[in-house]
Amino acid sequence: MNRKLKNNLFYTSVGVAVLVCALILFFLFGIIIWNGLPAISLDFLTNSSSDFGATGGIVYQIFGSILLIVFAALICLPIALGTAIYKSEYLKNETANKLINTLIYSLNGIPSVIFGIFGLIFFVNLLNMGISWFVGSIILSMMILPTVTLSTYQSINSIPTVYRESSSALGLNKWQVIVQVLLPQGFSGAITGLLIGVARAIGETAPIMFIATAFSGVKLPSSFLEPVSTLPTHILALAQQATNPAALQNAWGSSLVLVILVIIFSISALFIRLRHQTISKR
Amino acid sequence: MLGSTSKIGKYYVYGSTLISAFIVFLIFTILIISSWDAITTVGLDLLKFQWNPATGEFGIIPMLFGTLVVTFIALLIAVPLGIYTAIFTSEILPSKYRFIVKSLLELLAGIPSIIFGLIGIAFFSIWVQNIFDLQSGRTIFTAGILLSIMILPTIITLTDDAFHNIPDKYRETAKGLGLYKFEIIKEILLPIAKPDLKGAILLAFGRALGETMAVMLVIGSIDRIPSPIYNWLSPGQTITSKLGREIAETSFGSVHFSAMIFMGLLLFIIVLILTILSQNSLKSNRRLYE
Amino acid sequence: MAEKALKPNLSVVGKTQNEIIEIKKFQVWINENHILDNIELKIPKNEITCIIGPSGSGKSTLIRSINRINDEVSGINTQGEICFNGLSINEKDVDVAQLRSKIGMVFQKPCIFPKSIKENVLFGIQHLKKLSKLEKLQIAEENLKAVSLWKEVAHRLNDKAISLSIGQQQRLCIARTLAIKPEVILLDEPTSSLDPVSTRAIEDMMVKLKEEYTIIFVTHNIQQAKRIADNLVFICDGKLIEQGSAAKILSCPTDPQTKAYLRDEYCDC
Amino acid sequence: MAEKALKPNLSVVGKTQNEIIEIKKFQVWINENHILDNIELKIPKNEITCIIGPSGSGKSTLIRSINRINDEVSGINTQGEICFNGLSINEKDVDVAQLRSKIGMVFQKPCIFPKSIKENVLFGIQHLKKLSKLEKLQIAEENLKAVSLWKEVAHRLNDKAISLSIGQQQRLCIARTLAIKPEVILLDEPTSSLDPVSTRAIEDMMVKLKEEYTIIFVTHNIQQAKRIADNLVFICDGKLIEQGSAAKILSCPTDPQTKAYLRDEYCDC
Amino acid sequence: EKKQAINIAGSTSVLPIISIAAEEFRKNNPELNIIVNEGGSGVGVNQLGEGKIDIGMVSRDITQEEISTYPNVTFNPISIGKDAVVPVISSEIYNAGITSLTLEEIAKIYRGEVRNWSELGGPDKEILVIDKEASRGTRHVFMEIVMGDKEAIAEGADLVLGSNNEEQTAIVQSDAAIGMLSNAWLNDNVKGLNIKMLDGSIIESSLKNIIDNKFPITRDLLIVTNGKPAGAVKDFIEYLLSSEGQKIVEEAGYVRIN
Ligand SMILES: Nc1ncnc2c1ncn2[C@@H]1O[C@H](COP(=O)(O)OP(=O)(O)OP(=O)(O)O)[C@@H](O)[C@H]1O
Ligand SMILES: Nc1ncnc2c1ncn2[C@@H]1O[C@H](COP(=O)(O)OP(=O)(O)OP(=O)(O)O)[C@@H](O)[C@H]1O
Ligand SMILES: [Mg+2]
Ligand SMILES: [Mg+2]
Repeated sequence: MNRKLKNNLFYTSVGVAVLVCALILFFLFGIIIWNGLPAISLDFLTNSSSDFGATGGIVYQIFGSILLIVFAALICLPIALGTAIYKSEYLKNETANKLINTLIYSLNGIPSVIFGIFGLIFFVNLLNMGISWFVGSIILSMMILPTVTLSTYQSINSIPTVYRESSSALGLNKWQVIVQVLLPQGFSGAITGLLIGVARAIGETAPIMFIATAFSGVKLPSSFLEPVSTLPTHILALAQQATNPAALQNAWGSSLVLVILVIIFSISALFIRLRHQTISKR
Repeated sequence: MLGSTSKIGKYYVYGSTLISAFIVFLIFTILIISSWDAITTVGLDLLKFQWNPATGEFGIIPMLFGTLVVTFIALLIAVPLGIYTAIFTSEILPSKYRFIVKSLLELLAGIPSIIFGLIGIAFFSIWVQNIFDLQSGRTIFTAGILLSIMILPTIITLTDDAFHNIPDKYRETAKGLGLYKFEIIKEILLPIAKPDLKGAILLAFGRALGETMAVMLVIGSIDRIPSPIYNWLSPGQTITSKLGREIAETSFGSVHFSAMIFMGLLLFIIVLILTILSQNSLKSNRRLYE
Repeated sequence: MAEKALKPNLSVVGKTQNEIIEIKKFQVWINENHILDNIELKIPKNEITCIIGPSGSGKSTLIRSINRINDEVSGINTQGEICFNGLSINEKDVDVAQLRSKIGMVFQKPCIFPKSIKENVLFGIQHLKKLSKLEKLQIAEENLKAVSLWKEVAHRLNDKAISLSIGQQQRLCIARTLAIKPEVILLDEPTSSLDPVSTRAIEDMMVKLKEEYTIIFVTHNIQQAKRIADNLVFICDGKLIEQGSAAKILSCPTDPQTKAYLRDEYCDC
Repeated sequence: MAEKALKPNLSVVGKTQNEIIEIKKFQVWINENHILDNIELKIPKNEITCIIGPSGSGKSTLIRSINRINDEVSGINTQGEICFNGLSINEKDVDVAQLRSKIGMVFQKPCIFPKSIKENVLFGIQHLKKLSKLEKLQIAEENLKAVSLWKEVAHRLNDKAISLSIGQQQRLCIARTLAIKPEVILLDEPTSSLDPVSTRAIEDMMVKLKEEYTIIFVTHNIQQAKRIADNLVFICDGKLIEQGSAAKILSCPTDPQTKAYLRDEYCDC
Repeated sequence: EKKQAINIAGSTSVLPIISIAAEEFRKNNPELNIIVNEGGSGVGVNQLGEGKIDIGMVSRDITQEEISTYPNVTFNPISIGKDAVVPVISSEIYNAGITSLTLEEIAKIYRGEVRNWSELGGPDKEILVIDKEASRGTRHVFMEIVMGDKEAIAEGADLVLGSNNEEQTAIVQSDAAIGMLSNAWLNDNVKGLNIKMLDGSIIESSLKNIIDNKFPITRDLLIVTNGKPAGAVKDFIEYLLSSEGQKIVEEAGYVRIN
């Protein structure tokens, strides 16, 4: 009976935790939608911004944000997958494993503003690449690298040994085992990591505002070495400096659009994950 | 031909790992070079309590203190909340809803930190101000709460994955022995998932340490250790909020700039030390389940 | 029909006519597949009931239903009733954990926990009662001896159980279930990975145990059924084909399907 | 000593004296535990060699060494040599993937991939050669028939393989290994979860297959060994106790340990 | 073919003016591209020094250090407008009767010597003293005039904030706050204090007083070029200083020069 009571208590506390999370979720989204929705219109989504954000729309900001993040994901994914596979399948040495862990976690602990400064010193000043969206993508990919790597590693590493043994007994070489058996499974983890990473990176201002973005005056970039406008830097500028209430309203509208972008990413990832076959746990 | 794909694959994973490692070393090197000025000219005076660039005082202790306290509060709230919620999504919720609920919660991670900051100012700081009857709700505590919400999705989703990766046979077998769900979770799932949980918490810790915009807007930005020291309902400063507020205005190459970078380096080192300390539980390279 | 076959047999054996488990019109679907079709079955107390049948016929599904382990399989749908000591187990308010501690189960694939050998044996029981250190050791020894694993592991009780061979793991799983002292023990091919000596030891133990427990034993080894079964249940393709006293069915099965299935084994001996 | 016992026997059987696998002074330690001790063994081509022995004696460890699956077990240490077609397999420059495609293996615990039934059968072979769609279907059918699973799954080849019962899974695993057409097939208790009918079908197939393949078969079922083995190897506690013609060992084992082990089974039949 | 472009970056407080002006200017010069970015005064000076931009926006003085870092660059600051920094208080305090203070009284509050509004004849409420980031141009002028040193430390500060919007929000949220704001951000909830001069006269923080240079706390909004501007850059700066450009300055809430 005592055990049963404990069990019920446990269920209750789980319920409370879920309730709190749900409340937080709905509260935050409620506020963003409540404040942002009035600003949204077709014009807002298809026009360029003018009058310090008070009129016009945010089409180039949306484009810039997507461009930055898509390239960041493209740059990050292969490196993260490779590192995760190495860590899970090739690395035997305990010391080396610790070293890699340390590297990955400490990369994760670098504040985003430091990434910005690093980008400024290294890419813009040392390599003289100028203010360019591509540098921004590189910096963002560095930022999300640890999350994606660890999440991929976790799901590859949790595949039971029998699967590796069974497939190598069928004559698959190590790389085929990785591609055929481990990667499909690790894929789901990579998506999770990428999603958290991308969701984080798309809203970042500090790392890109010195090296990759412009507030106004840019449209679609025609090369890798031009700045773009992005949603978070736009929001930041408006929220900090706009006196016009219309501009502040548009800042909320931009936030809503940013969140919707993340939602779209999540939903597509959801479909990828649902379609994806994972090793059953039966 | 078979051999060659294996070889290319091997080069690829070695290469990726080298790139990852190189990135960290590169950043580390740049941080050290950029903060060298401060280390040599200010030296031990960095460990003082006064920060005033005009008079050449660069004491970082208040910022360090704020960073640690804010992160502590954030973890204190987010870790239990996140783990309990992850238990719900992976162990209690029917699996067909799991992805949906999980994806919903992951959306929390998609709220940009500047928005968190604005909401923090408009609501959380007002609540704190009213509940505790303070002069101002921009406090260390408020920043901690805000930060806990920001790291919540990381903890939830990684913990959920860790639980989900545990084969069902453990649950079935434990059930077959007449255990209640909470016993199964406590005795089987948590121990098995522990290395991954530590990893998730460490990741969240890193994110909490490095979060800039939201914290900057709600913490009050006073370079001061609260008095008494446990009065976390007073404004303070974290390293990141300091960086966020000041770095763009400093002139590169100055001692001021260098001292700022030194604080970034310090965060890096804190995470480094913590990772090394928790290494013993992170060596999950050994696979648990046969 | 099935009941008729069972009852006379029971009275012949001279046991009380006490059915501990009664399965009534039980049906199972998984994702539209009809896995079990209209099962009617009574399990007498303190006897060994063997369930035999071809691979994939639904044996595991049936016994997994008896302690409601199947509950959480996705896409599962059941109909009918299973009674334990006269009470339906499918009611909402049944405490499943308690039910399962009374109806212990050994699974087809051995699954040991990432803990030491000793902790694995004690895993279930120590949640049911408080145990002193001495009692723990006693229980571990007693049950490991019962599955004849004691000699092999006595010197390394605190080693990780994962390092045992598969057969050793399987015996460990049996010991773990015995330790919780359930009323009914469900065993799903518990000796599939065991050598004859250990198999025999387990069989002997089962025969001893039926004084106190009721045993339901899934096996594909008809030799084994012959050695230990009091009652036999033959399942084929989700249907209960024949049930009754083991002696009777093995010597003269009435159903042609049973005959065909048993013949193949018998011509061998 | 072991060699002496083997050679005369081989000539008696009248086969060419062609040993496809030769194990010389082979030892295995895992984390300081001495698992296999000084194994000397020759496996003749185109015959079935059964390995028997109590649970935990090291049978799996031995056959897992033959195709180097054990390589990546942590803490393992080996000594001695295993030769396949006269070449040592433990050399650094051996292409293990190729080796394993020549020495196929079926594991003790069935492990199927999260793919369809058909994809599971083709999983190995399609990496070794390019197959047309028709060939794929042919190979799947042929090998599923060989393990007598075709009838049960023919209508749902594209279903997830995970939904099969354990016995079905085990047969699927055998089919998958047959599909790669190795020279040697290692089977680790492949029929442990099978009913007698499917077991018999597999055994028949093994006997047929030995025309083309060399088969090493670990079993704890002495009946089974009796039915199919040409040669028998008895392992106990990591040591090779006796080896030789199956007929000879089963009828008059020389070693007292073997006698004791076999007796228990024999008194039953 | 690449379009001609002017790159501008730097202080966020000058950003709105330049951004809108660039937009207007391009209407008459569509072939010219003007890329404007934020980043802060430091970024403005550095990127100008590195030659990455043509115009830097700066809301503080250029330091000696910066000048010596870039010996090849002649920093040429140009004022494009004026900004009055007004001490502001919560409307509750204003309505309770405190409508003007002397500079010395304000200094005492910031030095932490006066901690309660009652000491100044107001309600019995502790003062929430809101300071600004040390590097902000707004603070430099404010401290210069009020405390006599542009980098003076405000011992009494309870909060340090950055942008005008942040400061404005904080003052609205409190009922006992004092802070400093550009006059563009004043409204009913955020009242500008009138300054009581030493001779007893009271100077309102009205636009007229600021234009007439009567209000004591003002600063220049600066842009910086490397040497004398030329070409398109020169045209743009001329536009900024023209009456059209000055109208934009006014619309952004600042004060036109001359
Ligand atoms: N990874 C390991 N670490 C430590 N000991 C191990 C490990 N793997 C196997 N052993 C031990 O080696 C011995 C032989 O194991 P193996 O699996 O080869 O036995 P087996 O003959 O196949 O038994 P079974 O018939 O039960 O499968 C056992 O005593 C086992 O406990
Ligand atoms: N989750 C599932 N989804 C779909 N079909 C399933 C599922 N589980 C079992 N089945 C099917 O139900 C049938 C009965 O399965 P069950 O595991 O009960 O067989 P079994 O008699 O225990 O066989 P074995 O002796 O091989 O273990 C099989 O045909 C199997 O394919
Ligand atoms: Mg079964
Ligand atoms: Mg084995």
